[in-house]
Amino acid sequence: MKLGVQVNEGPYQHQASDSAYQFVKAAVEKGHEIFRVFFYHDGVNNGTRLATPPQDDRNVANRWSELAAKHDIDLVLCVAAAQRRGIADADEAKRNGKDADNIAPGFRISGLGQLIEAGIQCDRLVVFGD
Amino acid sequence: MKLGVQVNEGPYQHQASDSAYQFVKAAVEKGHEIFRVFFYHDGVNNGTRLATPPQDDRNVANRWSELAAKHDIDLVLCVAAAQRRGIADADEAKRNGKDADNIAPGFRISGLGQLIEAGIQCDRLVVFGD
Amino acid sequence: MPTLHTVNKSPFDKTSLNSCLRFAKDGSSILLIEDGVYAALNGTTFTEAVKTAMKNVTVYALQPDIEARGMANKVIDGIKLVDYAGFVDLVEQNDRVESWL
Amino acid sequence: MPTLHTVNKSPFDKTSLNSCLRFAKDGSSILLIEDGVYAALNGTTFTEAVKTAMKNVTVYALQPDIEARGMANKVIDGIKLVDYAGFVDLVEQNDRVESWL
Amino acid sequence: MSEEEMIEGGGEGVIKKFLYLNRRAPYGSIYALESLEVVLIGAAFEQDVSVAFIDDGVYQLTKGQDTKGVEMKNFSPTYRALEMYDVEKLYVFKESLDERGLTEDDLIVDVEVVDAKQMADLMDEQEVILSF
Amino acid sequence: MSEEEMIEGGGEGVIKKFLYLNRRAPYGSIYALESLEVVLIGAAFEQDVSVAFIDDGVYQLTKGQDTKGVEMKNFSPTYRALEMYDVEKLYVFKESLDERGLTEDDLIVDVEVVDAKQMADLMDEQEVILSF
Repeated sequence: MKLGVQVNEGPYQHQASDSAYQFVKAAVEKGHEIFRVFFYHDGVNNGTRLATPPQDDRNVANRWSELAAKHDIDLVLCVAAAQRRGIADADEAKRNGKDADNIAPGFRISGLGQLIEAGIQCDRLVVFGD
Repeated sequence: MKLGVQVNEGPYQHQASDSAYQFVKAAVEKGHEIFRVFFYHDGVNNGTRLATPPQDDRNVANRWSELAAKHDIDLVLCVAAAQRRGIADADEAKRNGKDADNIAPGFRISGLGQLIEAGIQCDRLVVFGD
Repeated sequence: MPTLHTVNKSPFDKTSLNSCLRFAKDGSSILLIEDGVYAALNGTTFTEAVKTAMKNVTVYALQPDIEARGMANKVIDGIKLVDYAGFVDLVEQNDRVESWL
Repeated sequence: MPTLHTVNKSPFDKTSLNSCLRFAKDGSSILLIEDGVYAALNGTTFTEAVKTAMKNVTVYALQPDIEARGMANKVIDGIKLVDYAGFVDLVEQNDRVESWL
Repeated sequence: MSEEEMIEGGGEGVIKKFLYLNRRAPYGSIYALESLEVVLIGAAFEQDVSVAFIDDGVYQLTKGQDTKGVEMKNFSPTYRALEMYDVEKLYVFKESLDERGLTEDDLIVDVEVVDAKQMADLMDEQEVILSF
Repeated sequence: MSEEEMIEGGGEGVIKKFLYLNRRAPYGSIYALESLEVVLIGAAFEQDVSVAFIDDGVYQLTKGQDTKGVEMKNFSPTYRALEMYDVEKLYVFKESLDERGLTEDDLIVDVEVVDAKQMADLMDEQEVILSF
């Protein structure tokens, strides 16, 4: 089964990103294909490399990056949502005249069309949010 | 009247930060003293300088920075919440081995004690959140 | 020792208005803000509960939030509209603020 | 054409479970996750509504979320517990997923 | 980089039934606005799109919204533009209107008002449901 | 920089009545955990602290929480440590327990179970109310 996942909330504040991560991990372990994880709304806040959570807690952003690296999963941050909330890659930072970027490894920034495409291409789309 | 304000949510996703800003602005215009605005939970996401919201929308982070500059308001991001969510100043970035920081002008990072202190020092503490 | 209670969620979506009404003492004030202003309207399934509460507490609604949502002509008679400056005044006039988030 | 509905909010806090129950067709499945699992418990003011719904729909609850909240011994008889792998299976077995956020 | 520059064809020829499910009021949170942004971008993909408004989602469509006081963008006129994007199937749940003391006359666009069974049928016809 | 390093005296001698108002379930959102963190830090300021649990907040105190499956930190044992920080006034709203089919025996710490009038009185005595 080819799966698309949408994540509407950032790390920690709500469980949505945790649930989505556990779902994606379980799906991969069962041999399903994760076509794309699309981060929308505050979900884009999952894609920062500047977080330093307490040692005794999970590292939500790192965990996504590691899962993506291990299983070649496409993690996409919505460009419009990311611009509103201050998540930028090097290109976006340059384009918008910012002196720094903060995107985490394994994430890329792209348009909402990538969400629609996931809906078209996937057998199922599952939405996680608040 | 000496006022403290707590903001529990980030920009855009919820109206909490907008409401808090309008409240603080109105209080200043009426001649009250804003002792401190304390950003907790996702509220720390108000303190990024990397946001580029659409031209036809308000710029929530900039607006806070400008208000702070104009009226010398103390904007404090909770250090623990900021570490979890990836908001860092130069010191925090260095301490945590990060290659960039993203804090906006006029904000500073400090401990939860600053919230308690606001409760002690202020005539009223008003909480905005989801 | 009056309290200012704020409610910022639609009563159709969350139960925070109900909780606030459970604990708001006679003589206290409730300020409806953000999506909480939907509780201030005529003709809804919450209108009666709010009118009943108004016998014991004073209910205010934030006018900018009412206007943003296009509800200016639907507000229950007796609910007082305030702007952000009026919000600040209410905070000053009461001894504490309790936010029902 | 069965649908898998997911509900992730406590019925005490938000009204999304009610909305889900309004539209879930006979033969569809509801998976309670996150704080939604509080709807899966015995002895609450929502127990009867959930039991009634179970006559027409199959109700599942996510075991890791039940355990996190210390509710393993309170689950209503007939509610099926699944882990994340079971969640994936439910997504596969149904034709679409409708998230009641 | 803007949304428009980023649209790429992703599955030419495939037409799926998409439902956008709106259950939140505008302004108190951004879900309504960002849902509308998906609908507009999604229109370029020429799918079979329906947009449903239930619960507080019906408040998104009310007339007379004036956001000057809250200094936010009033996006309600954009619902009127949906037709130009060939997004024409807007469904509103009657009970949600009734509970809120609203009627079709309070809404800024023409919609189809449906009952619970019709709405449940609509949901059950979909291949993709995006919830906001 | 950690929380502990950042505590400074801020108003020596002043003792105010602080109420921490907990109305949310644990794990579904972070409010419960971050509320507890404030209570612990706040204890160093030696104020007159009360902690109230109403609505879904009562779920924070339930026994038997096991977060291995969700891979989150189980912070419920920390409520037991509050006493060591001289945070001893924990109030639970009886109706909130009743509605959820819970009793005091389900809770991980000793609390005072109060009715609506007692809880309303408690709220009305406070000088600062922090809502989570």
